[in-house]
Amino acid sequence: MNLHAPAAKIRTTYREALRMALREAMQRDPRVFLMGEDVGRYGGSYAVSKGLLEEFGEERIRDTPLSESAFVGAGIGAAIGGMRPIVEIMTVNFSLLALDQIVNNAATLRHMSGGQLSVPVVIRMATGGGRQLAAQHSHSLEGWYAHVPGLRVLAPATLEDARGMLWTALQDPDPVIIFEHALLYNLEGELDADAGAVEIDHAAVRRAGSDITLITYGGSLQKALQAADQLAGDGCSAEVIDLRTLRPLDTDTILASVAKTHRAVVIDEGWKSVGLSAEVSARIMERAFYELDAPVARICSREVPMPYARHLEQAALPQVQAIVQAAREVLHRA
Amino acid sequence: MSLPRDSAIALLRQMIRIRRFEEKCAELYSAGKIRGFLHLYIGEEAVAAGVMPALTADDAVVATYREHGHALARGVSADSVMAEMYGKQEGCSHGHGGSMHLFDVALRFYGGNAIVGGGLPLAVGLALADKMQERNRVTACFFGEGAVAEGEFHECMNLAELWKLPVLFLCENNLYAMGTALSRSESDTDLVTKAASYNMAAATVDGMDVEAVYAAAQEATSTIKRLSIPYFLELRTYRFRAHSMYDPELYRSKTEVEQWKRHCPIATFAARLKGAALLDDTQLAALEADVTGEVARAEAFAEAGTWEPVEQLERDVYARSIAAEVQR
Amino acid sequence: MSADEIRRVVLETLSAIAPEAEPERLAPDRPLRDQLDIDSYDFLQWMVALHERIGIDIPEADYPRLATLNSAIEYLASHASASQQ
Amino acid sequence: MPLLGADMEVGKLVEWLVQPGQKVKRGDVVAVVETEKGAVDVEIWEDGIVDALVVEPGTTVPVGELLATLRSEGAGAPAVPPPAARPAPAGPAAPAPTAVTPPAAAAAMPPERHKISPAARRRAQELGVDISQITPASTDGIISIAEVERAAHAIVPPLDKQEAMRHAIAASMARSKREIPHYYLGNSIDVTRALDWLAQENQQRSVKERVLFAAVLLRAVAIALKDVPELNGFWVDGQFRAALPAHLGVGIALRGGGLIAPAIRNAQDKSIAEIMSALSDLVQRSRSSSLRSSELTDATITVTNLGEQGVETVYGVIYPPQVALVGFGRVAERPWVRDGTVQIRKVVQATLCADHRASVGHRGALFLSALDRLLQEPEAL
Repeated sequence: MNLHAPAAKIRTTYREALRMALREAMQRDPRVFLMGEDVGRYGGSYAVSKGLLEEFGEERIRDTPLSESAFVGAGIGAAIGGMRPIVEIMTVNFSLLALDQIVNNAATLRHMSGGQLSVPVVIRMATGGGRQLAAQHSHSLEGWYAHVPGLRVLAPATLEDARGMLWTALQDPDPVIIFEHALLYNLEGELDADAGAVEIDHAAVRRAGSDITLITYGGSLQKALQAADQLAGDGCSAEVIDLRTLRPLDTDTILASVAKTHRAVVIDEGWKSVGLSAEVSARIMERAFYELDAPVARICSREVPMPYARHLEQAALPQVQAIVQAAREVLHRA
Repeated sequence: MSLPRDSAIALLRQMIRIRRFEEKCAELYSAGKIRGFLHLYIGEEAVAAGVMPALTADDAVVATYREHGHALARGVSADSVMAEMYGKQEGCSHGHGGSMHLFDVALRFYGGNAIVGGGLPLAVGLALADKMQERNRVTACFFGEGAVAEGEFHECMNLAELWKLPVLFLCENNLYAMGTALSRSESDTDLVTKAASYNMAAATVDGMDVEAVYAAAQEATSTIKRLSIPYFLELRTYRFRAHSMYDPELYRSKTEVEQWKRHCPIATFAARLKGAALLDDTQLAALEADVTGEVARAEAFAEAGTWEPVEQLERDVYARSIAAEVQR
Repeated sequence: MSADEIRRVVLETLSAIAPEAEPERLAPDRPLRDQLDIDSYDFLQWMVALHERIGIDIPEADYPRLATLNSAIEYLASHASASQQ
Repeated sequence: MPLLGADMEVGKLVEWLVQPGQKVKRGDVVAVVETEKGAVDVEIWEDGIVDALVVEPGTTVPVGELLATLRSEGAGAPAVPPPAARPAPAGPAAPAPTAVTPPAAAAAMPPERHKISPAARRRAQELGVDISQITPASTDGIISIAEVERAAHAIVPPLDKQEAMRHAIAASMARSKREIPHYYLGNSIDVTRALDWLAQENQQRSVKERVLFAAVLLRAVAIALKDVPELNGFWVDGQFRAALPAHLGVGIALRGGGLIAPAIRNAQDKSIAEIMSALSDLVQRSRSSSLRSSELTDATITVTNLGEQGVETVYGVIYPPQVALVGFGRVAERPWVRDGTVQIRKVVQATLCADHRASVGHRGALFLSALDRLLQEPEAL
């Protein structure tokens, strides 16, 4: 966060903030280059890299063949070779083809080589459902990646984080995965004109409260904030925590909030079983057990392959009403 | 014999060194000192011994889980490789990697990789970095003919040729991918034709003839550096022992193994040197004694090695010690 | 008003004045002022409460006859029937 | 028996390929062993002469078990020990498995164990609340923090508030003793006429309008102060400041310990009945801790009546910044000489402790005798 005098604000979008971050990184560090499917001539499947090919040329804005394992692996190899690649995997759904390179090479090389190798690569991918793209194109698998030692996993949910996380991630000598929820690209809002790099080690309290803590990340933040508004309506003060980093989890911020409110609901678009929400809940139970006035509730996607039909997809995804209902139950006011 | 005497003797010594080291590993494995998986290079020594001299110190090497010979030929000390086999922290990967993950970044030896084909994208990436930073050097990528069946092989060959990356694809075709003969896994067993489908410069060579391997490797590396293009080199060879310790080798006949043993790269090359009066029995015996001493010292070094304290378990997971936070 | 009802009223009014005490475990024949932490002000409040619940206006002179639980019940039982005639 | 695979623990000897006395050299295959994956050739790593075949074909032995012995070419007895008998497990000795105590059997559930949240259980301990007494009000039958706190409030003022009060009293008492040079005077007063007068008055009044003797005493004090004004006021910044009105601080004991002395304002202008109702109101509100803070600090003098507790004489401590404290003991029947004869009279010990910086004993004595005189004509109060 930039703490100096309040700068002038600009009205922009999450997508624009990402592009600003990309341009800044490319301008500041010649080792930085962008590689991925349709990032160059097509301008990016979510138009994040539109215009960058014209500005930086084909050498540094590289369209790749549809060979996720090869070009993600090549990104990892180039990082070892002294570059600072930004690899864009169109969506987390296609990252399954590159999992071997990410988990068995990127995450593992430092430790397996006895500390000799650094892999300073940043891998960006869109994530999440809600656009009727059906099961194969609507996955939320942040939890898989947050499970792997050796990776850092980020989830920018605000314009400020979209603008500021990339540069800090590029300075990290270890591989960083950045998940951008597909529904956030069009998010509009205000951003400091001189907004820049932000820290990536801590969660953020997006809304202070005293009766209950809503813990979430990425695409679910807006829903958690809307739920908090509704709860305020019937006299319940909800605190909203934006995790920002999914690995490592900023456990201290979570525990400090639960120690204050004594109640927690975790909102995670991934599936509930063996999910990220399970990890957050387990840590609260392990280290704030005596602060709990009710079991931690979890609001996740229903455990089905995401259906195509709109009404089914909306029923499968975590919604504001479900968050509010869960909060009421946790508050013994159902 | 077109080689000067000392470089020929060096090639022979390197092959004997690898052979004796691998035999000692087999012995230590059956004694329980080396655990887990162990893939020996006995029979294929000519490939590593022949290719490495064609690379400069500035070039890079990416190998597979059958990489003891490559590591030794590249210059990783026998001591540190054996200590790594024992899992001691004096090992070249600090005891974290073991037989399949030998690393020495100072020698630009970017390790073994236990996933068939897993190393290819890394090699392509290293070459991409070299190209983008305008460094004229080669990344040599060793893999077995089994990897040819992996999607990664085709993706990498295409990408390397598409972006004209300085990669030397070295396919050690030892006819068996674990328990499956090549003819039962590839529609076209003439692997060098694979390269043609990507318009990639390619050649094939007798992987049992260290002199031929050395010549072919020099041709490949000079072409790469001159034209800044990738190059595919198939080396036909044969492993005399099981895929790993131990498989019952039901997939091939003993007679076939004996036939190939008659082409033993060490025996044939030693005979050729004697024939050219470049080597006599006493010199050969001296070579053997010297190598046996080196291997014995490596074993003693590994035995004397120390275990990494468990408290350092989470070291080297991340550069900064945020790992502790993750576990807390 | 039966003796039991009077007993219940006495105990309820006593516990209202001295909530921390357990009226059920009061010794019936020992003076209440020894068992409960009540001063003359509390006693007066008890009288007011009994007046409201049972409708008897206990004169100061009769205060000693409500010194113990049993004597209080006895006194109230006899006066209650009297006041209802 | 050599280790022949990553997860091999035992092996079955299928057949020997050599006999005792046969010469062997490093690398020769000497036996065949059956593993899960199938039959595997076993090599010898030493040159030598086979000495004795210890294990019979067909037997299964653990890895490292002795299979055969070898002797070097020259010697008779086996010179070269076979490879290490039992391979030391590679890697540091596995830490002794920590004794995994079976999870303590969940404490036998007491029959009517209430479901209670951990935070509520901890809060109950803090407030000394017995959770088995709480019947959960919430629909899901679980005791929450809120219910524990409600239960705690019903019984005793919140601990911390009471704690704070005790703390404040202790501090002011200590200061009083440190700073105020107390002097003490006592006097026995015959209050028979006052009590008789009161009994008659109360006969015509219903329970609600009845007056306690304490109100009579307070009224007498208020009037007596007119004769000795230097007992009614404050010692501030090294000098006495007289208070015109008499706001009488009345010592009220709180349930569960603690004492406060809220003031009956302008007692000098109030009738006994008015003082009684003011007193009743003060006791009521102080016990439900709903006094105004000004009431606690207005008193210009304090009167404490500990007669109830059977105390005869009260030697009190002045509440700073006041300069006097009047104490009354219990009413007791005493032999009393009156008009030359000894009679039984109801007598009370009245005491005065005063700040010698503001008044002198002589003036204090005047106050007590005024008190005595006034109590002999109760109807005039």
